[in-house]
Amino acid sequence: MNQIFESILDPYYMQVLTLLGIYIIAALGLNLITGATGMFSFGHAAYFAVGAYGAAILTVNFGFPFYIALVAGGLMASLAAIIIGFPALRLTGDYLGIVTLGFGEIIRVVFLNMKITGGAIGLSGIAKETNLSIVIVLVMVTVYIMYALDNSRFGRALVAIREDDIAAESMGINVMTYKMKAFALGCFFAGIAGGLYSHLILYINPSDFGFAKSFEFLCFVVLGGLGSIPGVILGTTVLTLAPEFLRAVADYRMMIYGALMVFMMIIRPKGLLGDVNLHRIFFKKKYQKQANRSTAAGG
Amino acid sequence: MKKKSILLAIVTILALTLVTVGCGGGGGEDTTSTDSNDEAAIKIGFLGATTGGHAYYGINTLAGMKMAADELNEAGGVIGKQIEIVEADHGSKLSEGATVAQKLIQRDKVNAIVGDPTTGITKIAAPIAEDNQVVQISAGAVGDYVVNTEDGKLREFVYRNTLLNAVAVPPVVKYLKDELGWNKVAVVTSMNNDYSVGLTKLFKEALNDAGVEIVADESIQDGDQNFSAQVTSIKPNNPDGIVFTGYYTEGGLFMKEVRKQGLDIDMVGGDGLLAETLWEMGGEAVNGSMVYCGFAADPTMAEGKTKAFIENYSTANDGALPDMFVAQGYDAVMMLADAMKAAESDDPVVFKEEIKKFEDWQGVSGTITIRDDHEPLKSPVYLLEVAEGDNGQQFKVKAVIPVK
Amino acid sequence: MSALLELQDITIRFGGLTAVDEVNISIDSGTIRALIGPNGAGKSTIFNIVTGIYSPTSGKVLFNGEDITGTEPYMITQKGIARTFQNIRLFGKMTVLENVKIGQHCRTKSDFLSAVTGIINPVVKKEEKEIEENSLQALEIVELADKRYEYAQNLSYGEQRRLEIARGLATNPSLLLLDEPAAGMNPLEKQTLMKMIRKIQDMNLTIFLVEHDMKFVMNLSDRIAVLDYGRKIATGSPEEIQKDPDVIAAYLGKDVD
Amino acid sequence: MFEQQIINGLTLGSVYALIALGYTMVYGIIQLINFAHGEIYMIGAFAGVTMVTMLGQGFFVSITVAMLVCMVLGVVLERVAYRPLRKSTRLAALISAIGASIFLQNAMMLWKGPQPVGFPQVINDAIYHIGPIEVSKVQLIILATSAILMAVLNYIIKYVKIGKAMRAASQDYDTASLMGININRVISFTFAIGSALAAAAGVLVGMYFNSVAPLMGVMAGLKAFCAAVLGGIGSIPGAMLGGIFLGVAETMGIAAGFSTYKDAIAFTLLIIVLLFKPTGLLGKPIQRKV
Repeated sequence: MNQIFESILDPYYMQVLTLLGIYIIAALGLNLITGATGMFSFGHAAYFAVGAYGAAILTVNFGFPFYIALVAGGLMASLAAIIIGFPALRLTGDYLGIVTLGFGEIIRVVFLNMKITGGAIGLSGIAKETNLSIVIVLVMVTVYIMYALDNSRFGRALVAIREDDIAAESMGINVMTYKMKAFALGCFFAGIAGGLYSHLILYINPSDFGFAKSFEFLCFVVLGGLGSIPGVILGTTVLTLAPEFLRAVADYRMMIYGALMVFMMIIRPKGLLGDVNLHRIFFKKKYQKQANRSTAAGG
Repeated sequence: MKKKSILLAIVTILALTLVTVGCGGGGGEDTTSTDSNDEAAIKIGFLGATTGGHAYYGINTLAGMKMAADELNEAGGVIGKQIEIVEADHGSKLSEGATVAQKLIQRDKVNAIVGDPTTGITKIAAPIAEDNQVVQISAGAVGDYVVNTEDGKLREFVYRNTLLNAVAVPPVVKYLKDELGWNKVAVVTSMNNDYSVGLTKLFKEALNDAGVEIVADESIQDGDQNFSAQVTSIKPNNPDGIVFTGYYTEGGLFMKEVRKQGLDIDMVGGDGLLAETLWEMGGEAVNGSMVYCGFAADPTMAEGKTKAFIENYSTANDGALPDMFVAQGYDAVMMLADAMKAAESDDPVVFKEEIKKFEDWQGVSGTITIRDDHEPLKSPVYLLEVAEGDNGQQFKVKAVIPVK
Repeated sequence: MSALLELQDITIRFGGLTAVDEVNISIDSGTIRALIGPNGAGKSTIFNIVTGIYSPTSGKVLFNGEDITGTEPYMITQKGIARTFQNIRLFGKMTVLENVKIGQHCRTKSDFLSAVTGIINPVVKKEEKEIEENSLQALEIVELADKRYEYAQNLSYGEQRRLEIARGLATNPSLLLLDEPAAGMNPLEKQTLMKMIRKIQDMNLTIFLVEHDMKFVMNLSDRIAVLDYGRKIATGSPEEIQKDPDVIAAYLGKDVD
Repeated sequence: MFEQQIINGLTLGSVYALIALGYTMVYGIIQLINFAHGEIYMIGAFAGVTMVTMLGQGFFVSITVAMLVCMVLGVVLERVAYRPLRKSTRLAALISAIGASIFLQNAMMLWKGPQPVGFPQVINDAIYHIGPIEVSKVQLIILATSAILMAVLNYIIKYVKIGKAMRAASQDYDTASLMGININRVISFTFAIGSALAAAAGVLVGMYFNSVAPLMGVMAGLKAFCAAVLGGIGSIPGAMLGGIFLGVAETMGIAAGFSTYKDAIAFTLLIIVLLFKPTGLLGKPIQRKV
C-alpha cells in the first residue's frame, strides 16, 4: 500500500501528511476527553510523550516488535492517565485544566531527569517504522471507534456528564468511573500517536512535549469544533498545514499563525464545524422528518 | 450498520486526499536566493531557525553562508555554475526540523544542506539526508551520533566542520593546569540543555585524566535567573576556578552572582558562552572569564584568509565582528565548493568522496582534517578571555592552543 | 401494604443551621405522598437526602426495608428511586430520545468495548433496540414521542418538565420523586400533568411529590406531610391537613392576640 | 544561608505576585485565563529597557512609561481578542488568548531579535548587611515598589468607585450591569490595572537580572498563574500570598538541590493545595446548589 503513495507523492508531502495523521489521532483522543465529556485537559502532550518514549524505549532497548511496542505505549499512557486521574478528576472546570497542565509539566520534567529517556540529550537511534499507509489505516480505525463510541450507551453517558454531571449521576451513571474511562481512553490514543511520532521523527527530546504542544492539541479540537469528529479532523488539518503554507512569508510565519487563531476563534466561536455531527449527516432523512414534523405540529 | 462505516471511510479518505491536493499548490518554490533560480545553479539549503529559541545561531550561520556564496559567485561560481542559498525556518521545533529537511531535498532539490547549528535537529535531518543521498554539513553541532549512527555505522553523506569538544577539552584542561595552576575546580551544568550535559561529561573525564580535583558539582537550568543558592554552596569549597558548561545568558548571570558573593575566581566554558550577551548579562563580573572555541575574530592576531574574512564581514555589518557560527557557516559553503571543484561535479554522491579526503584544509575558522571516522580534527583551539577593550568589553584571544 | 420508603428521624445541619430536624416519614407503595411547606422548610433538602446527594447528620433512610442512607446517588437510582429537579436539569444538547435513553443507563450493561464491536455483536444490537423501545414507551406516556429528535433545549417549559418525568420513568423505578413538577405551568398544562401522574400511579408506581400549588396537591395526593423550619408539623389526608390548625398557622401566620 | 534564601525568595515572590494579580482580577470578572498576560509582562520589560537604553531615562520614568504602554496594550488586547468572545464558551476565549500570546511573542522577536537584551545598571547597586543577611539595593527597590503598588491597588479596590464596581462585577456580572455599572469600562479598567502591574514586574525583573528576552514571559506567566490559583483565583490578597509563597518555595527548592526540578516545584505545590482546598488558600468555597 505504501508504494502506491510513494509513487504519487514526494516524501515531503508524505512527511507532512503522516505527521498530520498522527496529530489527528491524538486530537480525536483529546476530543473524547474535552469534546464529549467536557473535561478540560491541558496536559495532553504529556501522554503523547509517554507513548512516544514508551514505544521507543521498547523497540530500541528491548527489541520489541513495532506494533506491540506501539500498543504498549498507548497502554502506558492510559496507565499514566489513570494514576493522574485519581487525584485530578475530583476537580472540574478550570481547576481540572490547571491540575492537568501541572501534571503535564511534571511529566516533562521527570523525563528530563530520567536516565533511560536520555534526559536532556534526548533519545535517538529509533528505527523508522511509521509510514503514511499505517497512519491512514490507524486514523480510519480511530475515526470509526470514535464514531461508534459517540453513538453508544458509553458515548451518551459521556455527553450527559458534559451537559449536567449532577443529573447524570442521578440517572444512574457512575460519573467518576466514566470520567476516568474517558480520560484513560483519550490518553490511550495520545499514546498511540506518540509511538507513531517517535518512529517517524527518530529523535525525541522532552522540550518537544511541553505545554506548548498540549495547547496545540487543544487548539486543534476547539478550533475544529468541540465534540464534532469531522470538525476535529478539519481543525487539525488546517492548523498543521498552515505553518507549511505560511513558509512563503518566512519570518512573519508564526506571528500570522497567532493572529489567524484569534481571527478564526472570533468568526467561529463554536469551531469550524461546531455542531456538525456525523450521525445527523448519515441519518439526514430521519432528522428531516423531525424538522417538518415539529414545524407542522407548531412545536 | 454496514453502509455507515463505508460512508465514514470515504469521508476520511476524502479529507486526506483534499489535503494532498491543497498541499501540492501551497508548498511553492520559495528560494529567497541571491540570484534567479535558473536550473543550472548549485543549490545549497540552509537548515536552521530564524524564529524561536535557537534563532540567534541560525541567523548568523545563514549570514556566513550568504557571504561565501556571494564571494564564490563573483569569482565565476563553482564548476561554471552559480551558488544559490535556499532558506527555510523550522522555528526551533523538532517536528518542523524533519519537515524542512524533506522540503529542501524534495521540493527545492538542493545539492547539499548546511545545518542545523544544534545537535538535536542535526540528528533528525541526518537520516533523511543519508537516505536521499544529499550531503549535509553541520556548522554547529558538537554532540555525538551525528556523523555516525547509534549502532556505529558511519554515515556517508553527513559531515561537520565544528571544533568537537572531545578534541578541544583535553588541551584546554592541560593549559588550565600547567599555565594557570588550577588544581581544584567547581563544575556547573545546565541540566535541561543537552549541549551542557554532554560537555560536562567530557570535562569531568579530562579533569580526572589531568589530576584536577572537582570540589563542587552544581546544576542550574536554561532560563534560570537566580543562582544565589548554587553560588552560596560553591563558596565554602574555594575552588581555583569554575567550569561552566551552559549558555551565555546563564553564564553571565552566574558570574555576576559569583562576584556579588565576593568570590574572586574565573570561569571557563565552551562555545555556548560565546556571545556579547555574556557581558551584557554579567557586566564586569565576567572579565577574566575564558571561553574556548573553534574560531575567534581577533583582527590584530588574524592573518591571511581569516583577516580578509573578518574585514569583509565588519565592513558589511557596520563594524560588528563575525562569531563562530558566521565563520563555520562560511567555511561549510567553501568546503562544499572545494569538494565540488575537486570532484568536478555537483552530484553529492560524487563530491562526498572529496570531503573525506580533506587534509589540513585551510578555512577562515581554522585548519580542518576529516579523520577516517568522518569527525573533523580542527586546530587550533582559540582560548579567549573577556577583557575591557577600546569600545567596551570584548573577547580577546588569550592563547592559541594547537591540537595534536 | 408495606412501607416502600421510610425516613427515620432524619436530621441534617449545614454549619450551625439545622435544615431538617428529626423528620419521620413513611410512604406506602402505590400511593401518592405529597410534602408541602413554606419556602426554605427543607423540602428539597429531604429529596437530596433520599437521593444520596446529601448524607444526613443523623437518622436513617430505608427503601424496601434496606438502609440506603448516604449511598452514592447512581446506586440509589439503580435500586429504583428516580427523581426530577426543581430547576430543570436536562441534557440540553442531546435529543429528547437520547435524554430518555440516559434513564435506561442503569438498566443496561454495554461499555466502550462492546460499543466498538457493536456492528457485529448481536447482544449489543439487541440491547440498543430494547433501550430505544423502552425510551419510546416512556415518551408515549408523557406524549412527547413526536418530538424525539428535537434538541432538549429547544422544548417549551412544560414539555421540558414532562421530559424530565419521562427520563425518570425510563429508569423503571418503583418510587418517583417529583420536585415541584407543576411550578410555572398554566392551568391547562397542570391538568394534563395531573392526568399523567395518575396514569403513572396506575402502573403501580409510588410517587413522592413536593409542590406549592395547593389545589394540585389536594386533589392528587393520598396523604400529605407538612414541613415547617425543618420540622414535620402534621401528616394526614388532604382533608385533615386543610383543617389542621398548626398547618394554617405555619402558612397564614398566627393572629396577633 | 537560610535567611539569604528567604530574601531571594521574597524578591522573586513579589514579582510573581505582581503578575498573579493581573490573572486574578481578570479571572475574577470574566472567568478568563488570560494566557497572553505573560507576554504583557515581557513587553513591559522591553518598554523599560528601551526607555533606558534609547532615551537614557532613569528608573522611575522608564517604569511609569512601561506601565502606561502596557495599560494601553492590555485594553486593546481585551477589546480585540476577548470582547467578541464574551458570550461564547470559555475554551474559545482561551484559544484566542493562546493565539494572542503567540502573536505577541513573535512580533517582539521580529522587532527586537531573538536573543536576550541587556538591561543596563539603572541604579548603582550596593549591598546592605542586616545581621547575617545581605540585601542588595535592587532587591530593596523591588520589594518596596511591589509593596507600594499592592497597597495602591488595595486602596483602589476598596475605596475608589471603579474599584467597588470591579468587586461588584466579579461577584455577579449580570446583576452588576443591571445596577448601571458599565461592564465594558470596568473590564477594560481591570485589564489596564493588571497589565500595568505586570509591566512593573517586567521592569523590576529586567533590572534585577539584567536580562530581557522575548520568551521570558512564557514560564514566568505560567508560574504567576499558578500563584494566582494557589492563593485562590479571584481573590486579590490570595494572589499576593500565592506569589510570595511560590517565590520562597521555589528558591528553597533550588537551595535544597532540586534545581533540575525547579519548574515542577511550582506545579507540584499547586496540585497539592488544590487537592485539599480546591478553591486555593484564600478562595471562598462555592457550594454547588442542586
